[in-house]
Amino acid sequence: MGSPPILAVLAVIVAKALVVIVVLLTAFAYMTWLERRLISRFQVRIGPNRVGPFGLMQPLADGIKLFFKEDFVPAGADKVLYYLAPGLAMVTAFTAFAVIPFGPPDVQLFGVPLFQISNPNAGILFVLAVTSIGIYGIILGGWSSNSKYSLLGALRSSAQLISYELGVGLAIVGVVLLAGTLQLPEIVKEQSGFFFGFLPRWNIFVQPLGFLLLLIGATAETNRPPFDLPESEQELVAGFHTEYGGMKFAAFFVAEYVNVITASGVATTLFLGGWQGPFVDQFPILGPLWFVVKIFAFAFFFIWIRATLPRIRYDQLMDVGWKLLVPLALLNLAITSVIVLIWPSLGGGS
Amino acid sequence: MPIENYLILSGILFSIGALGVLMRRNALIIFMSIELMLNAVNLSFIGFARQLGDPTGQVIVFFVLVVAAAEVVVGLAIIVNIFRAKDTVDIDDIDVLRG
Amino acid sequence: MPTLNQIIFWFFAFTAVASGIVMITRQKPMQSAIAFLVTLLSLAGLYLLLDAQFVAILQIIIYAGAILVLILFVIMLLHSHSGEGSTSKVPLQRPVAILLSLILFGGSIYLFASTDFGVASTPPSDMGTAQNVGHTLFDKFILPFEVASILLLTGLIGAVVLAKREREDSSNDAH
Amino acid sequence: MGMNTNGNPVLTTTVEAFEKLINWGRANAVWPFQFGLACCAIEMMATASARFDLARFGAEMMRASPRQSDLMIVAGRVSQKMGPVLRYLYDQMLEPKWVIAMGDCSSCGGVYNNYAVIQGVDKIVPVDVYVAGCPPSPDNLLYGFMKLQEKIAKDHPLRSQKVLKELKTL
Repeated sequence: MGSPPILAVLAVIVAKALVVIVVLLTAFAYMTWLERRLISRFQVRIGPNRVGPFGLMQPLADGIKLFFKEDFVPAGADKVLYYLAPGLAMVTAFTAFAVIPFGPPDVQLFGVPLFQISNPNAGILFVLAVTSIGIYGIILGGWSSNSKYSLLGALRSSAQLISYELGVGLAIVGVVLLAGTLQLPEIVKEQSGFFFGFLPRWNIFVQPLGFLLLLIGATAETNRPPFDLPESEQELVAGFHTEYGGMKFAAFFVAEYVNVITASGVATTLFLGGWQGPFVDQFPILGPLWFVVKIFAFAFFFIWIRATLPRIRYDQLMDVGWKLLVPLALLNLAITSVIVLIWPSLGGGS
Repeated sequence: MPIENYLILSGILFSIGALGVLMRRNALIIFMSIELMLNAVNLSFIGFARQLGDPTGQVIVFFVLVVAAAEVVVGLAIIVNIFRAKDTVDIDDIDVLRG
Repeated sequence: MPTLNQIIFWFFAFTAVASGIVMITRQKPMQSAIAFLVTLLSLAGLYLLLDAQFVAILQIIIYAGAILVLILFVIMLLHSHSGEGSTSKVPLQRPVAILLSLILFGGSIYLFASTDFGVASTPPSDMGTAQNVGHTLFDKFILPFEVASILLLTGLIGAVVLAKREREDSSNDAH
Repeated sequence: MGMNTNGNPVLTTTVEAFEKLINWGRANAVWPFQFGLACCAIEMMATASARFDLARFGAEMMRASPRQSDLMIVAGRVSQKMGPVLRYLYDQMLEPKWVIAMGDCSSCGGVYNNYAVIQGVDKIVPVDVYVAGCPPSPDNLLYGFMKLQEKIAKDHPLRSQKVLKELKTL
């Protein structure tokens, strides 16, 4: 078997990326639908049900409406940055998904694993890097709009994201210590098998504290309630996207929901065994299915949290970030390192 | 690519950073110019690491990043303090050694 | 026919220099910061070309994700007051500055041109990966590493002290 | 925006199909702007909550920013001081935008027939649907909202006013 033609490899990679983008866009559309339906249910309402069966065409109607809205730039805005910001937010949201494996790496075409777009050596660090670029979308959007509400929203969100990135990073390091690698497929493989013959060997059972911290941190990083202070409508109109309407607002919307999906994907990969599930060894095609099921569980959880918890105050937000999340993550890290040191078989470190 | 290209690029970037420090009067832009100079040096370190096949150069860059982070935190705190006292970040207006 | 590596190098080199020049010439610090972001990203791309992927990712996380965001935070905090005064107190500042940096540039070019760097060695296959950098860091540089952490601690305490003293004597601008 | 189809039947049908699609999208994704001014606002909130559920029509996305909303429900009497604010916020909304005057006060001044209250919000902004009642019950508002949807569905977003006039004269 010779080396496959480079064009075929390239074609496979491009096709993979395109499929993932289309799937993510669809997932975004139906996540808005799911959120509206579920929140309606939580509030003993019915939710959108007039367009299509169960209101399934609702995202399409929203999209058409937003697409045909007036194109608008506020007076005194920095035009280049005003247009750049939503694009930046959206592109980084999609890019972060590139390293997340959604199926077994053995499924290959021309030697390219089909169920992951790219597998860089830095793995999980890539996700952190890309999300840290994603902050700029928010900051630029808030600053370039030339509005005080937008600016306040951008200030809040930049402070919030910096604070919580620390906690999330430290929570992730615990898993990395256990797996002994930064690459996500290896981390997933590390979680195969069972404890005591019945409990899946997922990191959530080894690192429950780390999982909890990641969950809180991810909620804050994606600006979801109860941490949605950058866009709290009671104080800041709509936060950093106050001056955005039409498609540019839709781009921010897409970025927010794709970020939620990516955060769910990262949490799934690190703590819930990624694509692993029953019968994946026999039928590798089931891998993506299990992955989607787990992501759906996270999405449901995020929406549930939104319907349940009230928004916290800004000083409380900072307190949770710096006085609770970071110390607990450090504690988790210390305990994990000691355990890996005295019981190397648990950790995969070389 | 021969290493000379990277070194010359690093030289250009360092000169731009130096020019920014000498020419601008806005403390924040001067700050960023200093960061640019640090980055130019980082680039030459990485270039040398590649040339010698030795990761030591990359480790040095890691330390430079740490120093830059510490410098930024303290420097920005000082700038904010100066701004609160003097209501300006133009370094030409900050020429007396008292608040 | 340039190779792919050369095309990428020239692309990133050009963006880095162009955005660097934009950075030091803009009037608004915000625009400077965005230009600096572009410089940082293109430098990260160059690091990738030089087999330093771990450092490239670190560059983005630390420089673009933390340091520059802090700078932007301060720029937004100072907002409209963060410009320059119209007149310079130092006479002939601009020409002298340009002259000095040209001298610096010429000197460094002379230095690079007159040195023989020899042939590039073929780097090991795992050059620049997290494992490789990590082993070097913790095998050879463990003491500097500890010193660096103390430096960070000092910086942390210094920033807290600088910010806290302010809060005692004027309570009006705590945010 | 305007498109001249020059009487070409194929073009006219295509444009009509597109217009139908756009109107369908707009009618089913009307995001209201929070503009509760007085007692009617309570009824407006009731319309959005469990028993009546405005969300069924895809209209529960109450946006706080005028840039992102399509429909201004003026719920309550508009005082002379509120008038300029209302007009300002209306101007900030992006086209296409609609207004529902909810209740007697915002429709014609209602019981407040005095110098302090604007006698009908249609004096400052164009109103699409008037909902009578003091205050109107949520099902009244829902009916008004459905009327607005019908009105949106009859719109011709792709054709200029001139072409429409010609069509009418034919």
